[in-house]
Amino acid sequence: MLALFLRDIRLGLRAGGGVLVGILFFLAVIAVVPFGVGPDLKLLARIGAAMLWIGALLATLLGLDRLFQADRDDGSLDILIMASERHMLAVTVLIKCLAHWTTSVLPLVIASPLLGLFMNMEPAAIGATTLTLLVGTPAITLIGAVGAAVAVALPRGGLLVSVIILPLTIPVLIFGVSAAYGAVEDPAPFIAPFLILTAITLFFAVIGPFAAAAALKSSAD
Amino acid sequence: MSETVSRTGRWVDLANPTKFLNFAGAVLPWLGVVTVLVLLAGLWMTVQAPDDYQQGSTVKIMFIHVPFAWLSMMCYTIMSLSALGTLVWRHPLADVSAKAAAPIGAAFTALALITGSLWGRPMWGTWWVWDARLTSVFVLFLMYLGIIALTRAMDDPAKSARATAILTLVGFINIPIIKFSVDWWNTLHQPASVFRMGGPTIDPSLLWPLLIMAVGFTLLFFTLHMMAMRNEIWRRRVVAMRRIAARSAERRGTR
Amino acid sequence: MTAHTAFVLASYGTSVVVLAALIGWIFIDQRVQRRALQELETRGIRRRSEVQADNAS
Amino acid sequence: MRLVAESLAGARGGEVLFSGLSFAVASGEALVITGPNGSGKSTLLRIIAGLLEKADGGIKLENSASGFDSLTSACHYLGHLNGMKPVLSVEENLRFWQSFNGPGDYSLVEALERVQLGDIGHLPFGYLSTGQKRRASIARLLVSERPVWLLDEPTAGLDKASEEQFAELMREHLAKDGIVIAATHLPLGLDGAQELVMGGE
Repeated sequence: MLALFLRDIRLGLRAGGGVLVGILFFLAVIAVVPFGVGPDLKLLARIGAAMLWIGALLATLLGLDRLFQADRDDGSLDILIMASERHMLAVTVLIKCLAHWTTSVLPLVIASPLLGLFMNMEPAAIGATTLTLLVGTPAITLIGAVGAAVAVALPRGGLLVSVIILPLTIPVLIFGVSAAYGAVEDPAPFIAPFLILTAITLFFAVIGPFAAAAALKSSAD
Repeated sequence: MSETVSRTGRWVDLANPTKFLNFAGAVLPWLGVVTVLVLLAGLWMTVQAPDDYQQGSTVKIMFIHVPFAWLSMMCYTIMSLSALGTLVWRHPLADVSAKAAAPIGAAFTALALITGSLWGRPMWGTWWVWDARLTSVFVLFLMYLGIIALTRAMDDPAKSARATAILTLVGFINIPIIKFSVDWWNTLHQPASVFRMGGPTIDPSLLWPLLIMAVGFTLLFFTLHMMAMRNEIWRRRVVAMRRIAARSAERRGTR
Repeated sequence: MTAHTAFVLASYGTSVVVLAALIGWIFIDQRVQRRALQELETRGIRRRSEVQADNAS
Repeated sequence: MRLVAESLAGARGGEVLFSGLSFAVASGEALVITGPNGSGKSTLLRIIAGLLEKADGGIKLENSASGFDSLTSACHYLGHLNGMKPVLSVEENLRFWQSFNGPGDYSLVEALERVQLGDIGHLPFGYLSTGQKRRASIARLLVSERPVWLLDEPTAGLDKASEEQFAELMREHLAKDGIVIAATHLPLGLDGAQELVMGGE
């Protein structure tokens, strides 16, 4: 299992700067916002957390369609499925998700404090947003794994994966953003939405891999 | 007359990667030593320089911020020239030069943004504003990252070279925008004080350390660029030799 | 004044860190490529131009 | 150990390709599946591998060796695709499959030697020629132990010398009480193999 994790990390880092594209997309989305809403620093500070979350959400969806398709294209997926008695397929999926998150989403989380400065956010808001992103983005990857597994057999599944997943990620977005705001605005609570966010991630860490594994098994032809 | 001929002859010689490697091997140690010496002198002068009566000690950030900003634009200009070299003259080293310069340019641009931000915080009271100069430099940073992503995305350097060159040239529009943004738009960023018509407006006690630091960082850029180019040539040789290895093993296998 | 000094030190510090990372990366890359070249050469693989030069001499 | 199929039926895309197929292969025996394109050779192999649902009938492994409780876990499957990553070196690819699928009779170095790739294991898989890729993929069968080998056109892209070496490997596997089931157009050089002609009805 560790071997699979290391292989996927190695692939993520070696194959064609996929990490860089994700960060670049995130940066570009955030850089576009001030042109859309105007460079008013107060306004930017207020919508900053939400913009960071939306940017991170879209950037996370970007590479998800390749999660299983790359393995299917070269035949590795068959062998991974056949080994399901040695290594439960759901665990294999979970490991692949973790490797994908580490190589292409964790850099986004690390870059988000810098982008927070661009949005003129307060230090507390930046810290809260980064923390919620760290806790919440694994849920997006895990939900995305289901979509990627369902669409794995489709030749042009890329856009479809995003469209399938986006509605499912709305709860993550809601609680992520409300926790980020809760840390700054006084009446709103931080702990409650943050705990719900953690619960969502843990919930999908169990449900997501099983659903994705079932979809992968039935997709083989 | 004869001198120009011999000089162009030498340039043509350098087009050969092997000649370039020899040239770089001979020049790099000296260039490195000179770079270190100039940078040390610049740092010494920076420490000695007086504080500005308006900006206090933060003016010391200028001694690195201005060279970084200048290098971020110079590096892109060099990449654009290399792009021309790839597209027009098909110079074999032009693509190597562009690919090697991109990460260095990105690093200098990032430093210009970071030091500017650290300077702006005490002076303007904010880390960042979306004004013309800052935004255009940020766009330059994104351009660098995009070019790096494009050069890494394709396996075959010959294929990626032309695509990268075209992208680089299109992005060059940004450079004059950065340069003149402080004059065209009324922004928070102060206008140029060194390279301007009618001489610098800056006090000599601050100008000299700035100039030395600028020369030092420019030398640093050229040293790093040459090293990165050499690495890139080596990397391509490794790829070529591996392909030969696979093919020669095949021939031995059939025999 | 002390607050300003912190900003100056921070900007010089990040510059040193970023430049050190850049220089370090270039040196590591240099070592990796040199090793790879040497390894390939010890395996007896040579570039076409070198082979031709050998044949000519 | 015996692999037994009883009135097996396979379908693809709703269309039944074959039905009423029965055969038995004991350990040390080989089964060569031949037949025209579209007769369901690949489908049959994928059903045995557990990658496709059978339409009807039954297939099971009797008296299987210890550690291989179900049919799927006892199978090596070599399909049209090689299951290797082009950016990783041959050794990295094989080491991954070895640690994922468990160890076998051959160490990594020995397996590469057996398929004549000993001196280019350090190269990225993507640099290899078609035949070399196939041979690297065959090495995957050697580094992990599985009693049943399911081979779909295993010699596609191999030259005469490599074909001969591969036949030698298969004979060796059979001598160790293994089972080989291969779908092929080309003779594999296996003496005394059962032959199953598909699409003959």
